[in-house]
Amino acid sequence: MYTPHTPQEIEEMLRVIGLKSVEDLFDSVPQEYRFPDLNLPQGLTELEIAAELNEIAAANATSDEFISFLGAGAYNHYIPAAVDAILSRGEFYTAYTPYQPEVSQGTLQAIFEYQTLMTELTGMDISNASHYDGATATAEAANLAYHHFRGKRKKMLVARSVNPEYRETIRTYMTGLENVIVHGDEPLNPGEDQISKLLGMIDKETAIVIVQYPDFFGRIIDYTKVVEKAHEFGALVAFVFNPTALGILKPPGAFDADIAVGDGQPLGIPLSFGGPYLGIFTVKEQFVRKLAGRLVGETVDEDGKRAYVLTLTAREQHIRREKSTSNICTNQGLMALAAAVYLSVLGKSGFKQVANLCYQKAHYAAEQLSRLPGFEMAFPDAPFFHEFVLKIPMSVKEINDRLEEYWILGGYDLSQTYPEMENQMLVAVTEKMSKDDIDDFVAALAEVTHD
Amino acid sequence: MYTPHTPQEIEEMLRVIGLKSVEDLFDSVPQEYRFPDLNLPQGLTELEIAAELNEIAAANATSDEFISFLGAGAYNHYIPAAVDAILSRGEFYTAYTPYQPEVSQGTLQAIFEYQTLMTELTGMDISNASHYDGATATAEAANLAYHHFRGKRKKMLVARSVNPEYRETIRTYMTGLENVIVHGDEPLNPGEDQISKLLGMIDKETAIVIVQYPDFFGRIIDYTKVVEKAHEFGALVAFVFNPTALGILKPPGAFDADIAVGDGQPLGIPLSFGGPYLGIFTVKEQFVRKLAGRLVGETVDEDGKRAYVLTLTAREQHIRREKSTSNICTNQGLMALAAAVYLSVLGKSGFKQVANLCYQKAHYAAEQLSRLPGFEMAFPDAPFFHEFVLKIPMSVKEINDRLEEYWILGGYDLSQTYPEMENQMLVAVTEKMSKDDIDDFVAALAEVTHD
Amino acid sequence: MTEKTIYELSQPGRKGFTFPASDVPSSPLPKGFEREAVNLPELSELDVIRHFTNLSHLNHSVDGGFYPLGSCTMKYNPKINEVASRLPGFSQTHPLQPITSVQGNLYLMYQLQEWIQEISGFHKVSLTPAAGAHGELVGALIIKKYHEDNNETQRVKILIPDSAHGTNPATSSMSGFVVVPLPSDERGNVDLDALKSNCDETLAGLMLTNPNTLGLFDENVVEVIEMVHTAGGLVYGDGANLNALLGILRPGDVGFDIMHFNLHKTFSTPHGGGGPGSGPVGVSESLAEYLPGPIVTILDEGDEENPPFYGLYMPEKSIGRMKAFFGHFGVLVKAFTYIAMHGPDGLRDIGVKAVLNANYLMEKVKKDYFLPYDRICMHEFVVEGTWKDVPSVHALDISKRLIDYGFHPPTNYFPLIVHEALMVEPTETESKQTLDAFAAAMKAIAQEARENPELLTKAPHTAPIRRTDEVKAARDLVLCCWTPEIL
Amino acid sequence: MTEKTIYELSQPGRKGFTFPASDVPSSPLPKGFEREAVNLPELSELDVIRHFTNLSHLNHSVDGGFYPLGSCTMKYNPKINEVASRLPGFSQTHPLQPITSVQGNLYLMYQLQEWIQEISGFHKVSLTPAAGAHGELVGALIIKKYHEDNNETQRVKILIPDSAHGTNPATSSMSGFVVVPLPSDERGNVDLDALKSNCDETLAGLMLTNPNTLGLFDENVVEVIEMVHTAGGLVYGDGANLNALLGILRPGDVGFDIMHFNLHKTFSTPHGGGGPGSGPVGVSESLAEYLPGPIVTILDEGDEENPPFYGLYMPEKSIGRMKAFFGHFGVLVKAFTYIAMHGPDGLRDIGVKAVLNANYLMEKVKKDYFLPYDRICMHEFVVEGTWKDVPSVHALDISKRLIDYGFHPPTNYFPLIVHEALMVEPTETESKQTLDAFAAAMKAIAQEARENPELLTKAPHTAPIRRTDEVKAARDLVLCCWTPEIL
Repeated sequence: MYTPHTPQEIEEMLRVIGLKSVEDLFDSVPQEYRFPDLNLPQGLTELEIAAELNEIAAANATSDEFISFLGAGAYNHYIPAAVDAILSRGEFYTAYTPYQPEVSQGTLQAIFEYQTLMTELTGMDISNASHYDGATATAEAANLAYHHFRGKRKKMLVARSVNPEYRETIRTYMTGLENVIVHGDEPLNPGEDQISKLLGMIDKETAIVIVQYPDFFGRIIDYTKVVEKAHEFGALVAFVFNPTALGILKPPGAFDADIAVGDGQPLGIPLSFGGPYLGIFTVKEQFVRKLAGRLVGETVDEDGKRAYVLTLTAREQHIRREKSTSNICTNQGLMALAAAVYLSVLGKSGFKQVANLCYQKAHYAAEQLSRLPGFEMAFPDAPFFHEFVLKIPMSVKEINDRLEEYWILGGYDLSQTYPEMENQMLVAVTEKMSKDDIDDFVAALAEVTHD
Repeated sequence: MYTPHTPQEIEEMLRVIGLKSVEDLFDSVPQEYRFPDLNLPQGLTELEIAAELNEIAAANATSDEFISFLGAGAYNHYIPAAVDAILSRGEFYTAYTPYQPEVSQGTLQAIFEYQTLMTELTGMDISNASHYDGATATAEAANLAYHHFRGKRKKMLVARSVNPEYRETIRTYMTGLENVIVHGDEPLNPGEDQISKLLGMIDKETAIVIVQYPDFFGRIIDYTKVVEKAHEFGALVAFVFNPTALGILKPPGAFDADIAVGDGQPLGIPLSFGGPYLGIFTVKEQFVRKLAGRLVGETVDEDGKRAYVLTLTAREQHIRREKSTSNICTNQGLMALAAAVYLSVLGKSGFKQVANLCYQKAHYAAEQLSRLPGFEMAFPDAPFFHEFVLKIPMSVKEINDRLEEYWILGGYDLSQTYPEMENQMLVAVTEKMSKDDIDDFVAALAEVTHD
Repeated sequence: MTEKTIYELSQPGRKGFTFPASDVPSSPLPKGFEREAVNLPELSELDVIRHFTNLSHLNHSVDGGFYPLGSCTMKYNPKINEVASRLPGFSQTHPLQPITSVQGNLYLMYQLQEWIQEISGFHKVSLTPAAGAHGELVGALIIKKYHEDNNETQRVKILIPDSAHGTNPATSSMSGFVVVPLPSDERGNVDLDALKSNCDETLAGLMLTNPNTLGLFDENVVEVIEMVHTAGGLVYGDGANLNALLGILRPGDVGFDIMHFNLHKTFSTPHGGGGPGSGPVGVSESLAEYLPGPIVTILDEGDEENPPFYGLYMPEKSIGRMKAFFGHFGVLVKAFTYIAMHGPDGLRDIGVKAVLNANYLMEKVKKDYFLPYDRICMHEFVVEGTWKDVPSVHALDISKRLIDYGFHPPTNYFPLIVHEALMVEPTETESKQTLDAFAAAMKAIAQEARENPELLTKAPHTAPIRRTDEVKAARDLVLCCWTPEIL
Repeated sequence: MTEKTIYELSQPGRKGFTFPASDVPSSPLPKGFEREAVNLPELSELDVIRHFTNLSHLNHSVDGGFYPLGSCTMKYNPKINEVASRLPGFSQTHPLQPITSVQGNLYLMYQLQEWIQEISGFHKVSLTPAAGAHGELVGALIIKKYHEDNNETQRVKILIPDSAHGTNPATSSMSGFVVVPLPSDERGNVDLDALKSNCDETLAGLMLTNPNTLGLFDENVVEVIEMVHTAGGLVYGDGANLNALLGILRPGDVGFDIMHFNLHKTFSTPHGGGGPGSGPVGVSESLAEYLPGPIVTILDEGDEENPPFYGLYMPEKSIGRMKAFFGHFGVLVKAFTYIAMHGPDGLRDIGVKAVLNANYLMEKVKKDYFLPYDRICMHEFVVEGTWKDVPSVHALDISKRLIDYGFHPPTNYFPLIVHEALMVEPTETESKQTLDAFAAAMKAIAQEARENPELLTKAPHTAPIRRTDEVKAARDLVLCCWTPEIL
């Protein structure tokens, strides 16, 4: 299909090698297993696969056809056309990790700019060149804390209001480390408060406290006391943040967070059924030699001209091998580029505007929805960003099934991951939604719950 | 929207110019007409226009959703993904006519290659850098003939089987020239044959004979005698060709045509509701100084390195001004690039294959359709390429209206442009259609005519 | 840096693309029409992509740098335009589909017609012309047909100022007119005396570029048009320079009868390395029925529940078809997008900033280059590209030296009425920083011309190639990968 | 050639993008959480496009030229892949939509699971890992959990040949294992004696790269796996070099227990300048329930009228989630497209041609460069990048000089067991002409090394920059556009 060899060329090449047939190239492969018959459909031409892909894709419902109130870690934002215009340039997407700086300045400078943008966004000192996604970045934060304390502090405290899939990922990552305990995220007792609970658990065994901001329920919580107490006990604090929210909210750096991680998907990356997304990983300066993943640094070339290189590579696994603290060896290069282009296009004013629009529209939606009979806000006193929890008069699944007739994808069913939250829907609203869309949602909910 | 000026910059710029306000820049514009209020909707943001465009586009039925048997000058071929990957490169589409060869070698070499591909395709000696579309290329052929005879031969013979819109375009172009008569394309009398009719009309007043190959009805006609007789009387002959057909058919050059023109849309250019397409214009060597439009030639730079330039520019309107024979000053650059990439990707074997598939599937369709009760081939003895005329038992409009329920766009209603061809449908079949699609069409026609 | 041609890269037997095998019974090919496979190159997809990617790197482009090519309006082409025209709902529609199935397309075209009418002040617009020159031809043919219909076939004379675009004379003669050039006066306006002496019963019309190719707005435009009208002639406006007038002046308001619009200049559709353009034409009410078609119209106004129903018509006295189908629809989609995003305020902002940029740059450049018409310009300006004290240096040398500074050269040697002309059009999308950098380069070059003129006369030094032998190109005519022996 | 940074290009007050004004009543922002606008650059869309377009020109890429970076499988990325993943039906789906509304996505993932299982010979595949190293981590954690479930917690030792990929040791220690390196024998195979001596009750497993990083197929692979299994260990296969085995050998057939697959190498999804990758993991039947999830399964087989109904499940003893959601879906779409287009014959063709190209190139290069393991290689080979008679020249100098010839350098200094290693992987999509040109450059460089070593040691001469000061980069740590003062 994409092999260019003509029969004549194959002959010539075999003659140079000194073999009679291409089969002879594989003499070292055990004969009984050599050249298996693969039970796969015969290859399709481009015309055929294009038609088939169209058919498969058409079997999905999309956020362009439906009004979608799903968030819970992935958000339906508008992506300026300029972003994909850059991402679809072969010079970027068909290059590899910039090992050779002389012919990789494009990628290197773009990532350097990404790092700068991330530090500005988060108020942190240092950003790496990115991780796989928000969940793995969060797990790497726990990993960093483990190694920071040379394995001596085994307790990782995680708030229950951290994205459940992130918490699962932390647990998976921690299984490789000896006797690490991940907790703090058990269901709250009636009347118990998350912050108080965490405060009560922080001690000198605690390596890190991980909180989310805004939290998984969309709430904007002041973690000042958590940070203070953690630091008092020498523990680290990681914020899991939503990058759009930082357009209008005080950043993790301002809370004196040690680590701030998040998923960069809202920064110009399509929903794409969950990936590829972008793991943002930023730290205070003191952890620069401890964070995993690539770092791009500025230097000069032999003529003294400004140039960029991968730096502090001595931390990485191909040099340190078994002594390195993480095995990550790529970053999420193209996605980091997407975020850099997105933030550059929106700029200072555009980014503030999108954050504010999300906030305003979500608040309008909350206001309208909570007026419906049988509906109420689960956390009526908590400030929130662009997502909020709605208590509804029947199961979320049932409501969502009915909403499909209205070309609406309802919010996330919290009972899937929080058994204690039956009949509670996590509703996300972005700048893509108009007042009419929200009003339609309200009207549809009124209808389906009235029946 | 896309103006980068900050208020401060505007101040600084005005100060340099020595004006107080931007309004002062327009003092030479008559005051009573200056700064009109435009009654237009307020500007939309990118987010809004993107949504609106999606809505507008959704109000159309597309050849992806429907099986379409429309051709008649525009064809639904598969376009390899590689074509748009190249066309969407800013270096190509945001450049202009390559006036400065030192910084335009990309465009220049691509057009040079396009010219080469067109001469190979047509069997002609010379191709220009392209015209607007097939219709204007055909009109420029008549224009060339007029000037070739220094205006002394006024008769332009055009076969009725040339695309009706092309014939109209020729007539429009010829209104600027003194006393030119365009004819030959009147309806045929019963029993009259197009070739014989043309042969009877060629005389020493004839500047050019224009025929189509395959003709508008899809027929493959041997124009040998027309060419012979025309040349006998010193007249020129132009072939209007379909480029896909030349993948398997003897080219215009082999018929000793003087000019071969056609629309390059089938070569990797989307249907796009009729444009932009590509006017292919090729000639025998002797007309090289007479053809309109750009030409790219090979030369060397000061270091002796191969280089490409626009050449024979002395023919063009910006130098010859009123003495030039055409006012065309651009070519259809990006579309010529599309054709060059398309033919390069398909290559020798792929292009033959697509032509053959069109031919085979059209013949299968004709075979099946003509078996339907009340249906018959209008020209049962004529060989055809990928389009054919079907006589049907009711009006084409009526049938096509009913076919929409089957997600089928029926063939072209010939009565729209050939009043003598009531109840005759021009059916086009391309490689994109499967046997199943054709069978569905046959079955649908059987149903709708059975009712 | 020399890139092989696709034929030099070709290898016999290599296949880059395959179609599905035929799924229908085989039919024999027609006898007597057989041909060998066309001699196309044999390449892999990688060969093709690498070849054209590398070729693309040899181009200067707006996406890569400043492109101050006078009269070409090389403004930024917003990326949303590209998304717009590629929406399958647009790109996958056949031009002969039943109009019921393409109401989206027709709505878009109708709106665009209405908007261009409103922006330009003309009564009716046809979107069919394929490019500016094509629109010009429409204009000239309308003038011709109009006079014929009025039995004034003696009107054979078209006046064209010496500051007009180069296509105007060619268009006129293509339409069977006699061309009479009009001189400019010392302010760059049409010389009124010369005009007056040509206002007789043989006058068919005037083709006026305003702002003209000096970048100057004709201060007597109302009077000029009045004179032509009084003499029974029509005034054609060359819309190539419309960018300067957006929201500033509607040409229809001051009496122009006909005008074409370059969507690829004014309305940001990309130039594509020389096309596709798009050149809709607007006319005054009395000429509306002469327009080429088809034109989109409302067949049924609709009501509160139903949108209007759109269709196509051919004007009654139409000069006829100018091409197949309905114009460059894909280009129209981009222009629609651009106008919709700008609205009235955004459009005026374009005009204002285009003129601001030109005047700012002119002010800086004129310190080192002679500006023959020193007054406020519109969207572009023209300076002389030579100095008396350095006679060996020409406009072309300055242009080529600009390439070394990373800029595309201005238009050279046009308009003809300026000695060694350099015609600079910055457009509104360029920033002050870019203009400053260009002005600094121009200043540096002026100094280099005195200190080391070879830097200019041998330039460019850093481009993919050096200057080309254009005489050889025209003499040894090699127009395809192999020169046919007959040449 | 130095391109300013986006912050250097920024101008206070410039706006490149605007959102619609709010259409809802205003709510006050929460007290105590206010911030100033983030200090982002202020640029026009043109600024941004021009900046990143110009940056792109500073990159070498597969689309621009040969990229023989060993072990990275820089093959051509078909353009249809890019179209595929951008179809709105894929790109606009939210991962938490009801499964009824994403049956297309689930079908595609299910097929891809099945196909990778069939291609590799493993029983069950999970698509969730985000990259090769991420898949490796999955493998190591599965080994750990498997032994724990069998109450064999004393199995703490992972054997890693010295010809393995660099990530393997890091992965093992991240998973809490003790790493024991295994030497290679003189043919580049795993040293069987060394292996045997480590086959004890503390053995958790072996991480075997086969073909290894010398590009050699381990001739004793069946015996090696047998020995590990007998000792109670599991064998992890590093799938980074799977390209050489497509249609040639199914690793599952020879007894590998676990393997990850780099879709961005073997299955042509682009590398993206360092990601996103995708690293699905396959396992043998006994390990199927340890896989990370979610995994796609058929919930209802369907019948003649109804297609199967797909859903997601978490394996019973799963090591857990490795990331949010279901893997790099957009990348999976590309791999699906690629496999569907190739079928069994096309896949074998990839393996055959990858190996043919490597051997052909090795044969040509070894005339001038010492080849330490001189036997038929698989998809890549490793030569020494130095000569005794020119001690001043190192592998790095040869690499940098190749840049002047238009080629990306091979992998340098890896594997560690070859002195001054140059690791060359041509991939199957490169033509003989390209291999010949590369071999000619290598030959020319070998000659230059003798005649004018400075050409090498000072290389590159034609790249956008010269060699960089990496010591300064690490010492003066500047990791963002301005160095925080605290550093």
